[in-house]
Amino acid sequence: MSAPLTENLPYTRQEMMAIATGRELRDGELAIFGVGLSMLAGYFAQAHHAPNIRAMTEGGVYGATPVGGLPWGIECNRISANATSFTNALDALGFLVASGRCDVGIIGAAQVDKFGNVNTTGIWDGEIGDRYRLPKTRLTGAGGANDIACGAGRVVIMVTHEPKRFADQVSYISSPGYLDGGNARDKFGFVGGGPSAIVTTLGILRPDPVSKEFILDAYYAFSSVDEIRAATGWDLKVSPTVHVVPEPSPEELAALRRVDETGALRK
Amino acid sequence: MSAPLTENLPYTRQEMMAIATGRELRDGELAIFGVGLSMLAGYFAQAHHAPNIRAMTEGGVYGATPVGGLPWGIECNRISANATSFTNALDALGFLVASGRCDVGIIGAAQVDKFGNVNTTGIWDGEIGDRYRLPKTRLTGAGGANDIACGAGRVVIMVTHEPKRFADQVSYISSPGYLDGGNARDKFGFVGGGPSAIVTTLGILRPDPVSKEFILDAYYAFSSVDEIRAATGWDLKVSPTVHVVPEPSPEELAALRRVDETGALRK
Amino acid sequence: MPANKLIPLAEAVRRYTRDGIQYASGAALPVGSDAVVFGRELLRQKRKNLHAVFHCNTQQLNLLAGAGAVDKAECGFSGLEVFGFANGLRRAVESGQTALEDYSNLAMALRLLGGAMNWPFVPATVNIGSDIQQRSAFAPDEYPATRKIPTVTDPFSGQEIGAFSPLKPDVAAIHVSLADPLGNAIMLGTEWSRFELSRAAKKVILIADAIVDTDCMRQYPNLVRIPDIVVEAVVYHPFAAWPQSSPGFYDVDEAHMKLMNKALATEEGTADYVRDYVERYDDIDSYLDLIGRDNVERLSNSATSFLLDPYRQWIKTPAEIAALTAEVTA
Amino acid sequence: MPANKLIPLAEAVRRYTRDGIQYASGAALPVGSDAVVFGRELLRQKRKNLHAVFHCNTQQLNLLAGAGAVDKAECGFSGLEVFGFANGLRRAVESGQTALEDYSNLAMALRLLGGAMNWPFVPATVNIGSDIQQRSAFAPDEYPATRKIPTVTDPFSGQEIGAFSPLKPDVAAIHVSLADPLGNAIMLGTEWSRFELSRAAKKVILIADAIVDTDCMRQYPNLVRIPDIVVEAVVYHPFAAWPQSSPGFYDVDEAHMKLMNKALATEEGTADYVRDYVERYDDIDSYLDLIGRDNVERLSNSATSFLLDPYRQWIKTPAEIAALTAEVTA
Repeated sequence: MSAPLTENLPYTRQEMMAIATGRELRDGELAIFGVGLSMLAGYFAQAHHAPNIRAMTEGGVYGATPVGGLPWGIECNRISANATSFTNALDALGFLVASGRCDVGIIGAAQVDKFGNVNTTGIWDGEIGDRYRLPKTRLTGAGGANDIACGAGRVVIMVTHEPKRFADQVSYISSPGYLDGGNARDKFGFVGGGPSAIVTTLGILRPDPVSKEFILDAYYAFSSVDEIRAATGWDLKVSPTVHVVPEPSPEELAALRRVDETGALRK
Repeated sequence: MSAPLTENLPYTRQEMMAIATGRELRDGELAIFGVGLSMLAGYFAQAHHAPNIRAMTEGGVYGATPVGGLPWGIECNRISANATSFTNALDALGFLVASGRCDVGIIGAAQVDKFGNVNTTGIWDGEIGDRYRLPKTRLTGAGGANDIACGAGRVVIMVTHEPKRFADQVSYISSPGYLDGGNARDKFGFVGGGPSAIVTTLGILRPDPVSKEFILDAYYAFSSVDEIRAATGWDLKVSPTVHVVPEPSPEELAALRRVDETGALRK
Repeated sequence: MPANKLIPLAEAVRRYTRDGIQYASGAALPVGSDAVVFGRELLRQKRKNLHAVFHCNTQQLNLLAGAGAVDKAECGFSGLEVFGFANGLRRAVESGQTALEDYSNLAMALRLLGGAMNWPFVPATVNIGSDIQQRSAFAPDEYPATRKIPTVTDPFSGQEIGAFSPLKPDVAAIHVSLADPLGNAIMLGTEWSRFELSRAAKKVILIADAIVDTDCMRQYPNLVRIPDIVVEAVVYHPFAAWPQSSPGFYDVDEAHMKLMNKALATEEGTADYVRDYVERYDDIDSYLDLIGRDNVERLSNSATSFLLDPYRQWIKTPAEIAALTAEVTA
Repeated sequence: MPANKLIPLAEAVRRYTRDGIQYASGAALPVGSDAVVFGRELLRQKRKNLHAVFHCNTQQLNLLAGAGAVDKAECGFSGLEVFGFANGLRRAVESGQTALEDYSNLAMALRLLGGAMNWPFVPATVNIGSDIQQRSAFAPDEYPATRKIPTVTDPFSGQEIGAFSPLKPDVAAIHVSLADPLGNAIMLGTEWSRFELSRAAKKVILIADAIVDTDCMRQYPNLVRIPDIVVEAVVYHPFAAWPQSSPGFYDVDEAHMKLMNKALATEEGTADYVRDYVERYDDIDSYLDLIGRDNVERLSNSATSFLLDPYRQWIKTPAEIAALTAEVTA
């Protein structure tokens, strides 16, 4: 994790990212959160502006809110302690997510490309090529993110904004965004709508409605269009309506920090 | 139900049928019983010679033995009262039966034919014909018997021996036996072996190993080859080794009557 | 979606059902858990032309079909187990009033699984090769039927198997033992296919024999197989499955099972039954009076009663439930 | 199949595992329930060339792969959640020691479902269109891979979707919270895919944190998602998932999770870890000593402890369990 570069501000870049992500969620939605930061972003939304959000994890843990700080995993006792229902993976990822019932999912990325495709599988030196050779660095694989990317109504991708993470084309598509753009998803009949936003430590990217290429929609009070373009590995287009994201309100920060009890986002 | 015609014997025809059926089950087998007589036959086997039989119902009721008499259904409180596990239909009929894991199933029949195909769907006046017309008498449908007939290692069919029930060809195949005989099942890839016996109120029929036509294997102390042939709607062949089924032993009768607490088989 | 979803039975039927909908019962086979009382209310409100999806027939489908409210039905088993043939359904099928499409019991569960998964089809290794595949009551002129359980080629082996069509009923009324006001539910006894149905149906209404505090669900989260996030409404109704049984609560009412099925064998008997047992109560109290208070007590004295013991401390009183219900409907 | 199936851990590994088998762990994700202790015993008995089927990676796979015992692995998620990358598995994959075939988490659950159903294939509406479909570590020369997730044509719509290959592991060691001596089991916390796995695997061994009387199962039959009829053997082992967590019993041991994963990052560290934490105990008592009795007490003081309360009255003492185990192994 990058050290906070916002010493003069009352919040960290990661907190801004979590709050911006949380703002993407609406009250009453069925929402699935991954482990780590995306879970904090999701439960922040529930704590702040979406009290009736129906939060779930891919383990089939329902009705829970974390206790004692950021859970180590989506089945950690910190989230199992006050659940109203435990089922299983088929239920959560199949019946509720791949089916198209889930409104929104939050996923992370090691690498993302201009069509919102996500790589969490490995880093290769250059292209993989025709033979599937070993990765230089093996990552965690798709987990449930592929299922969320295929099935959820929309997907919010959270990622630290660094050039190496923003590639023109990911070396391995672990979780599909818009593939090679336009209507490419149609060929596979995905019931989910694809990524609606990439929320980063520097700003928010959203897809062009037709080409599905991600363009810069907004930056933060502490970032700028130029900084973001420099930190993006493709020639990032900028929306004509590009704007500053409102800073976290005191209420938002307070809610987030209640959820992030152990301060994971402030480290 | 036919009235017992064995007044001079210490058991009824239905009791003989249930005991003969129970003798088809071996200790330790995973066995599924339908409702009614087949359940009594199965639990008789458990009570008498197969204490470690792993009995299940298609509702996913495991580890239970009926209390208070013949259960009204496979989910009746009489069988739910002492179960060690309740799951569901997908588990019982899918994971355990259609998968091929279940060693043996006992099913009933309104009508059975010479290849062991079972009709429990309806009675038509003559053939149905090319159009699916309404049955004269609508019966209960296949229930789980089709799944058992397709998937169980072997199937024992229990049926009252009457000419109208033993047809050259059933009007509707609700649960497949050997279809039109020989290797006809292979075409459908059924993992189950098909019916190994038809146990009736008059005797026991078993399939010819090659043609799969059911032939008379044994009769009871109170019945005869001629009586059985007369009660069969096709020209029933008789095994060269046809023999008398041993009468119920006192231990068998006692065990059966403990299971059949309310005397359903004696009515 | 409000936090408290308790509404009266009549309101649930009024709000969530219409003529002609695909209506599913969430039941545990013909003798066990089923919200038979929901079917009574459908008749009280004159719902008709229903397309009934019942994993198995129950007294509810028997009654609805016998009373002429069902145009189409899909079932795995259409009898009443040891209680015999289902006379109301049988009469409706034999007269042509109800077109009954046959599947096996596993097939119905798999079709609900497929609906819950939103699969385009479900692999079928059963029902193939029999007349269940060849004959379709919904397309009687097709023989052999090609669209009911078509074949699909396994891409690994090249072998052909069958393909079931998934089910996604418009509304499911699912009988459960215990529900909290949020819509978390516990079933005692076999689930049959209620887990899959609760995810396959477009709208889910729970009919619970008892209402418990949400603390009960937090103590037993692994028992909560239907979580509130998939539930629209919760209806409290004791003896909701009567004359069928509900493990932990009450046994099957053998006499009424027989009386009811006998009545449904004829049009006249059905009209009498509707007059006497569908229209002749106004609320839960008069419904229990109709069953007979002695009878209620006798049936409640079940060999399965101990199954309910761990949860009794959280069961809400009728007064508490009435107050909660008033909150929602206010 | 004997009624009482309690055997010691070492005996279970000796009797049911061989080099080269397809071995599945029954776990609840990387931080939760998993019989990590079964993996330790596999190493103690020098099992190798394993084909590991792990719905998700856990510290067990991390250890087995890091120690060089795994030739092939299939996984949905190969990290350790907030504990980061799984260094042992990662090192084995990057060196080519372990071929790791990637799927998504739903895919793994569906493949177990397909194995349990004995389907030839499972419909796939996820994983298609991504490199999970196009790239195969088990057939690296095929690009795009055609046999990993081939396409299948939906006979209803004519559209193409994908097809997953079913999984039927040779042996599954499934971690459960409570088991009785017959092999009936209760899981507290998410099942993840243990229900499906218990039916897909050819042989199932339960590893239970506590042993209870069968009366517990009769009181809570709806919690018994793994019935004795599918189980070969029951192993009692407290802290079986350590350093992972077991809801109701103990929290994740954060310090050891980190220590272990750090050790597995190098060959030397792994050798040290095996020496110190795999080979350095002889029985349950010395295993708990190794964890540290204070640590055991601290981890047992979990916010989830109340989840175990309803079942405590049926939990058998170590002495009772030893007597029952002696019965079987005598």
